[in-house]
Amino acid sequence: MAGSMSMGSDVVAVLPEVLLLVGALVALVGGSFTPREQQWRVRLVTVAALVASAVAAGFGLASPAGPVFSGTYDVDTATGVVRLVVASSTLLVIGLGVEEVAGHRQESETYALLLLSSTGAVVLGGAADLLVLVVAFLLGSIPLYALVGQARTGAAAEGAMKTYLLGALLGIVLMAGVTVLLGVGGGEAGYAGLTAALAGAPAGAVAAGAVAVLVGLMFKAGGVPGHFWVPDAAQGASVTAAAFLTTVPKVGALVAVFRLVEAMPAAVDVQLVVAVLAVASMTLGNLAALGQTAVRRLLGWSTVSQVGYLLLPVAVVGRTDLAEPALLFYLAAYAVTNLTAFAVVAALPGRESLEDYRGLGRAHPCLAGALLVSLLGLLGTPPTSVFLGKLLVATAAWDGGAGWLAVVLVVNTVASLGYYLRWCAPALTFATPVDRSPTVRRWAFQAATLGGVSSILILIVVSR
Amino acid sequence: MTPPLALLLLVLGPAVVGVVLALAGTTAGPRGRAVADRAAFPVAVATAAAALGLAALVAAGRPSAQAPFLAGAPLGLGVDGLSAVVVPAVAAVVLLVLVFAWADVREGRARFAGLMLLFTAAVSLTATATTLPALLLAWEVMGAASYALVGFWWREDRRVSAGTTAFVTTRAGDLGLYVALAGAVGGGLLGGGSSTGMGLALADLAALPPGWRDVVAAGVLVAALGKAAQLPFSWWLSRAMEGPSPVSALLHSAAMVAMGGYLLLRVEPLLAATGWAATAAAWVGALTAVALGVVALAQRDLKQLLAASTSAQLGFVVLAAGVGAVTGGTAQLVAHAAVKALLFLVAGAWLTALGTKQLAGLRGAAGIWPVVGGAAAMGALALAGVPPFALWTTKDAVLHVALETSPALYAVGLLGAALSAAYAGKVLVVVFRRAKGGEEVEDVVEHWDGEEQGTREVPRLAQAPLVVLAVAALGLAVLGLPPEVRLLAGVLGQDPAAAGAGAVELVVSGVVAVAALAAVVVLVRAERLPEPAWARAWLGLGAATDAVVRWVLALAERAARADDALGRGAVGLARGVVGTAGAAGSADDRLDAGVRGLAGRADGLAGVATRADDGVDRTVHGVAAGTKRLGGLARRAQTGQLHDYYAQLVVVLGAAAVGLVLYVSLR
Amino acid sequence: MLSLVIFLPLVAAVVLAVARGLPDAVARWAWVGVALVEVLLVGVLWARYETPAAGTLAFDEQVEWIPGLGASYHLGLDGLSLPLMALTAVVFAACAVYALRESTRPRSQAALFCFLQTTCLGLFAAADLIVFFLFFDLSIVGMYFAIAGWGHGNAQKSALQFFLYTFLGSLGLLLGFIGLYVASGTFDMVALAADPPLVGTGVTGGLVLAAVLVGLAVKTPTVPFHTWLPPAHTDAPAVGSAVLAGVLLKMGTYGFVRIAMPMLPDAWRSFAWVVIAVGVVSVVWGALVALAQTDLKRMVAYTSVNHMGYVVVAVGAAGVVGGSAEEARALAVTGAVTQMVSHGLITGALFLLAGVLHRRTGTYEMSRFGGLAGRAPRYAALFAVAAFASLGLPGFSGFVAEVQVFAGSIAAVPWTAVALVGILLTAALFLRALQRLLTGERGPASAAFADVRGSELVAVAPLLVLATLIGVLPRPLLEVVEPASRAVVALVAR
Amino acid sequence: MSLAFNELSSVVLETPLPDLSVLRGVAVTALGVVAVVTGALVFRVDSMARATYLLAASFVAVGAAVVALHLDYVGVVVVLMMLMEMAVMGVFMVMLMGMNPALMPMSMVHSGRRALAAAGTSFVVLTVGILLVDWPTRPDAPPSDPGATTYSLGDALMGDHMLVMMVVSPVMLATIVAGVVLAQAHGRYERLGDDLRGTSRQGGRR
Amino acid sequence: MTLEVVLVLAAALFSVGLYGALSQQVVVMVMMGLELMLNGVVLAAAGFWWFTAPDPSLQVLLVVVLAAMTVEMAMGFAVALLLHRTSGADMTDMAAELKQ
Repeated sequence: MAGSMSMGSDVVAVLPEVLLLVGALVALVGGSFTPREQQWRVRLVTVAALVASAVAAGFGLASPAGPVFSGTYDVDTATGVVRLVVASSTLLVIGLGVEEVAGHRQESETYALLLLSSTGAVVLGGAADLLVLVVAFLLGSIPLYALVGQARTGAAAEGAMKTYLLGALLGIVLMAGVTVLLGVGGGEAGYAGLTAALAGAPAGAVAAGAVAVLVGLMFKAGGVPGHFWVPDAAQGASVTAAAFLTTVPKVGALVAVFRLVEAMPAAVDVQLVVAVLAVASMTLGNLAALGQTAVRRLLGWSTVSQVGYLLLPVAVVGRTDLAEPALLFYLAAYAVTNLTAFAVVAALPGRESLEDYRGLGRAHPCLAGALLVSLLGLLGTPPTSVFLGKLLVATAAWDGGAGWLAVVLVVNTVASLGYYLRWCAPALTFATPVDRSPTVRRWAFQAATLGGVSSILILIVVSR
Repeated sequence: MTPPLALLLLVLGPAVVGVVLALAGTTAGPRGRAVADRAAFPVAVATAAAALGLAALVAAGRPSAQAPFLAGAPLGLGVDGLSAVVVPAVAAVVLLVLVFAWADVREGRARFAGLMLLFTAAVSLTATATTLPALLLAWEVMGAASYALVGFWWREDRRVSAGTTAFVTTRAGDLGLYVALAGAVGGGLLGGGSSTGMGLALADLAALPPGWRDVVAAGVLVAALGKAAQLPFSWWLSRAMEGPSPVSALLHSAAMVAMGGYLLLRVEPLLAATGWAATAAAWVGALTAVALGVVALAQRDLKQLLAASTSAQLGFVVLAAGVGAVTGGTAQLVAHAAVKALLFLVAGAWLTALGTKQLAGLRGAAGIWPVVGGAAAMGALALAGVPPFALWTTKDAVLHVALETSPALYAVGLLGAALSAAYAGKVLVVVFRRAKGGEEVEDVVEHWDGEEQGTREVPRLAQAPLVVLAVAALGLAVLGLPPEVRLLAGVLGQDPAAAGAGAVELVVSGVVAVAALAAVVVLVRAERLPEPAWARAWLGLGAATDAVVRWVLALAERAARADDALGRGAVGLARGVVGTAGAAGSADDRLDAGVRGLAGRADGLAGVATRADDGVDRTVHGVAAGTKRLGGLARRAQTGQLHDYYAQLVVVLGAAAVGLVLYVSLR
Repeated sequence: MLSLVIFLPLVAAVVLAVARGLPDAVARWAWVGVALVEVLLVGVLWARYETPAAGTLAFDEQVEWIPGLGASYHLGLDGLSLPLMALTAVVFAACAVYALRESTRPRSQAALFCFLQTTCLGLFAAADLIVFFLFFDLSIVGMYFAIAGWGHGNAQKSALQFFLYTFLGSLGLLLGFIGLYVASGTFDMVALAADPPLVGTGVTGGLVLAAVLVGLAVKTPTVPFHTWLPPAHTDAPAVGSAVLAGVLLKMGTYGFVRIAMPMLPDAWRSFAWVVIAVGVVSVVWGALVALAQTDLKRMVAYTSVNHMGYVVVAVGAAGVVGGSAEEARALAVTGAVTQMVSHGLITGALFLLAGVLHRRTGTYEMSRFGGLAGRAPRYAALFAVAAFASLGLPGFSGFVAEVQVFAGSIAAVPWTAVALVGILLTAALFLRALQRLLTGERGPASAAFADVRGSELVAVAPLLVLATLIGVLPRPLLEVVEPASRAVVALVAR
Repeated sequence: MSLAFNELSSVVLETPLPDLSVLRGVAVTALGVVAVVTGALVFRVDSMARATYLLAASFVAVGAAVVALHLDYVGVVVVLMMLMEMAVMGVFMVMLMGMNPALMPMSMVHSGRRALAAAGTSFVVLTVGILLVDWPTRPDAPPSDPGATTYSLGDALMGDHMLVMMVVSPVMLATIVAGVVLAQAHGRYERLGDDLRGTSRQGGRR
Repeated sequence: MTLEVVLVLAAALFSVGLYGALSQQVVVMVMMGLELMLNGVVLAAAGFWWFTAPDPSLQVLLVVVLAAMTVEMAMGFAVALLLHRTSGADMTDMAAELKQ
């Protein structure tokens, strides 16, 4: 039992994950004894868990522990960033969802589910072992189905159904892939030994297995071909859930894809498949978003395209040193920016179509500013951090010998201009505002402001 | 006052005073404008007088000065023999014309005086420029000032158009100077040539290496021919007659047009060095002298006649530059300036008084104001080249050298001289032939006030310059007479022995002039002087210019339409990207309309552009529609049906797996 | 110091944007104040400026930023950028004064233009490609709102078109920057110019240059990427047009001399003929199309295509190294930079004057005017001066620029003389415009036309005075530019 | 349930299998075929109840095959869990969705041909792949002691693969929470009131 | 018996399950298809364990797969119930409002 010797230190190394889990348990148990009007306490617990997790992650990031749990889990910079981004994103999600969730009959369950899914996303990002990958996939996905369906409307149920069925199928594909990889690799599951174990294995089988695992992970990443649920769920679910599911799972999944591709032997050119899926995602997402009029559906498609951009550095894994920093930075920037957009949506309940945002600049200049920052950010314009992310990603692609991917990214960015501006332009004209809901949700409003500001600040501070 | 300072003042003084007056005359309030108008002419005349004094000073002192301008190419000014003669002459004419204008111009006096002074400054700079940048600068300002002066009466569209024609035509020639400047740069004159140490100096042009030298010579030649209204640029001078008469007297006799000839005289060594440029100049000059002589003879409008005659007379100057007769050319230039200024002022005086410049209306006009009539007679006789008046000797000083170069040139030149006598004779006969009987008088008077309301008086102030100029028209004949012409040659730094006309030529030309004059007198009295329409219409130059302008404007229209289509195409693309079906539909409609409209007009050069744009349109249209379709397709895949999602997913998964397996195995 | 100059307007913009209760008059005057302070500060910079040694910048400021990418917050000035900084300050000051009479949301407008000023100043001072790009894109965003928010006519559509085009261009630029980075490992402009990557790589260098050129060509704009310009100008507010034409267009041409030429000398030399051809076509096409316009603002917009074409011709000719003297090429580049400044001043003035027309009558249609010289002599005088300055009359800055451009270009590449047709066509079109607007019979829109008033005069006149000063005494400007253009020419010739 | 599990597994574990590889091969193959056939019949029968039984049969066959491959523990778990699951499914259909599984004939298939083609293609592709790949072979002899196998599983779960099990537990938790959240018709506030004292039923928000 | 035979049988199970997942309308029936696919995975994993991999990790995988089967099934019931409650639907194509 070599593992048990270091058990204590291992658990300390995964303190941020443990804190999330503990938070989930406390929220769940505590929530069932808390009167409806006192649920803010549960929220406080959740926030405390997230903040504690983020702080622990920060300390962990300062001195990464390396592989733990017999090498099945990696506590390195990437994991640290995933922990930080997931924790802060979930915080932002809770912030933007305060009004929507508060007083809901399952408020505490919502927080528990958010925390559980966050844990899943983090573990997915840190997994350095195919088996851990599988269970992390499950941990991340299952709460997601509940979050989507929780609104209990027809659309929410439909979204949950689609999410579930796609998640189940792709989970099976993932497990099939893992089975093949374990089978041909002599049962080696840890990434550290996988490269060597697979190097001598039949390349065809390895390729098939790797593609299956990759495609399975695409469910969580929301990229082609696992993207189908994203727009439907984003539209059908509550704003809080939509904001969460278009952001947090991706963070873990993309880092997981990164690690997986890194572990595959050089003879099996998985990068090529990643590149193809990246191009497919960004192109499909952008083209489909062009014609949307419902804001949340538009954002859903937009995230599909963003996953395409995020896959670019993965497509050049091992060919440039820039791939990892590019991916991590873009992830962080994307998470903040995307959540800002959702926060604006959350702050203005009842505005479903682009037309409803006409004249927003006049009625709520601050929100309009946040919307502008987030949409320009998703577009990739300075001074938002996604600009730098996009730059890094394109640079990494070019540097990794895939300059054509950078060109595809640029062409796609041009196409995306169409729908981002179609939202932005009427919102920021000085036309007479369409005042569908005179009330602005305060917490969501503040989340939007915070997101907008930090989306810019990340560029200046973090990139130092 | 040191000569260099005098030189600077000669240029800057009138410029500054001119700008101040012009601005005061336009932008000051009504009361300020009234004050400016009252003060304008005293100030202007004083400035002109001072300029004349300064001109004399610099002519004596021969200073030079330079101001840094471009890297290695300063603005150089300097007075040499040639400018020492021309600058005072121009200054004198300016002074006289301004005095006349004092009496003649009645509205916008400050603006007028200011622009005239500005123009004077430009001419002084042109005449004293020793580097190409200085020359080009002055040259173009001169053109702009002429635009403002020709279009002085801006309420009438045709006068402004005339100014536009003048400016654009002369600028077309000016492009030559730009080329010349570039050629000098290309030839390595930036930063200083061999002889002067000053960048892009005019004096160094002749020493350029052959290729660039030819470029420079061609450029200068075109620029000079344009300003001097030589063939084929002559038409603008006809249009310029829309300007006030004092303007014609200064710009279109002594100064601007003359500067074209002057420039050629100045760069004569360059022309000679290339060989071909000198020959070309000589022939263009000679042919202009003949062709525009015919045109002048056919005119029925006094100012038009004088304008054509100006071109013709400057033809002799250009001829002089071509054959190397710098002395004769200079003499011709100065003498013509005096004579033509006189004649234009006379025409202006009559125009102001009688309201007409039609010859039919000026019949017997010489008798009404004797001083004016006398001056007119002196001027016309001088223009005719009749002994002992000015142009007789100076023209022969040119022809004498031409004969040495080529008898054919001499013969053509002599024909030109005969024609000058003829049109001058026509003027003489008309203005001195009193109308007899009531019917004829009525015919004449009917023309009065045809162009403006006549004042029926010629003020004393307006008559004074005429007297001075008339004296000059006689006195300047000495410039071409053997002893004095040698003196002039000495001043100009030319070989005195080669200067001046031979006695034989003087006699021949005198006889020819008198004969032609006599013949015209007879013909006019018999009313059988031919006035062919083609000659009256300035050889069709006007029609040709109009055709060119129309063609350019049509081309511009086509280009604009093509450009709009290009823009629409781009908008279509943008809309396609945005992809909203409705918007894209309307963009399509507009695109279609654009394509149809363009296709309907595809002809000529613009047709080619149009067709190209048509292609661009189609492509853009295609891309836009394609993007739109793709957007629809992308969304169609999202059917909402789970089993479709599953099917697509399986296909993608299978394709990816099989693809990679094949790729990996077959590699 | 440099950062202060750049970010002072941004601070003002934030304050103006946040202070919702600020009275309009205070906002207007605050903008004027900031703009004048900027003029003063840039004046101080100019006074303290000394030509930096080769390969260095004056007022150099560098702070570490994204070290992993070899990018930093790096600013500095040289003879290419200082004049454009000064131009920016002056044009914005003129706009601020002009806008004193604007009534539509003056506070927001002041904030927006202060923001725009920061982007423009920052771009010209940027010594790092990322910083450059940052300001480049922000200027697009700012101008989009300037057109969409304060424009007239079909402002939304024109603004969108402007954004689409220039954003597309900026992405091309970004691709090019990435190419430069990948080849060199740094985004620092000084380092890239000192040791240009991609030398001798043929296709790659060409592709990177092509990407950069497309980006710059859209912004400049050259034919055939210019079609966004006329609608943008036609529908933009006067101050927006003045800034767009006066300053923003220079970003494209500045990029040529600052980025494309020194950093890709090899490719630039190989493809100089393309640049020249595009320039010549822009010159002739822009002038020709302008000649046919009946809308004054569209006409001026097309003359911008023409005028920027001269710059492109010049920088292209400077890349033809064989068989021409270095002095000639340096002259061309000096001319190009001078033309940028000159065009900024003159076209800024012309657009403000066009704005006066619109303010009074709501139209730019020249046929509706006529005989304005009688009703509004001051307006007529200003317009005439601006027109003559724009057509390149000596005594104005345009002449100084064009004569250098032509002398240098034709001496280096004789067939660029074709572009001379441009100055003839410009002369014709401006004289036609003068005739239609100012002279002849009084048109329907001229009837009750009030002459220019205090703030309008104060806004326009200094621009023209500066254009005249440069035209008469060009040395102070040229002495700053010449060392820099010689350096650029030397870098291209490597 | 745990009692039944223990008994059953001990029975299976104590029954020695004949160590004849041919027999094992035949058994595994036959069980596999049974699993495939019963699996295929799941979608051929016309009532959900039968489908459920057939699916259970398929699982049992596979479980048995797994046991035959000396993975006794896992195989037994497969059998037991799947039987339980099918029972739950039956209950679910009858109790919660109001379907009478025995009485409701059904044919609820769409685009069957497309599905058939996809499944057929996938089978062909997989088979071709399986046959073409040069599969590696284990270096040592196949395991002979099921007990050692089970021990090694336990060892792995408690050792190198501990994290897997550590994560599986929150997965279970999440499943419970998520399942309850989705399935619960009335929350605690509907049942017990907003203050959870079971006194005032305020109807609640949402 | 060889590994290929086991794998082919597993592939057959997988494909049959796939057919079910693709063709069935009722959510629960789709789930059955998915379970069958997993069934194939189980068989394949066992085969691999026997023929190629002495490592216990394949056993762990089997345990994980079983856990996944269970939890996915549980979630499937929950989702089906939710769908039934909110829209009275038990078929996937009755819930296809969200599209394009």
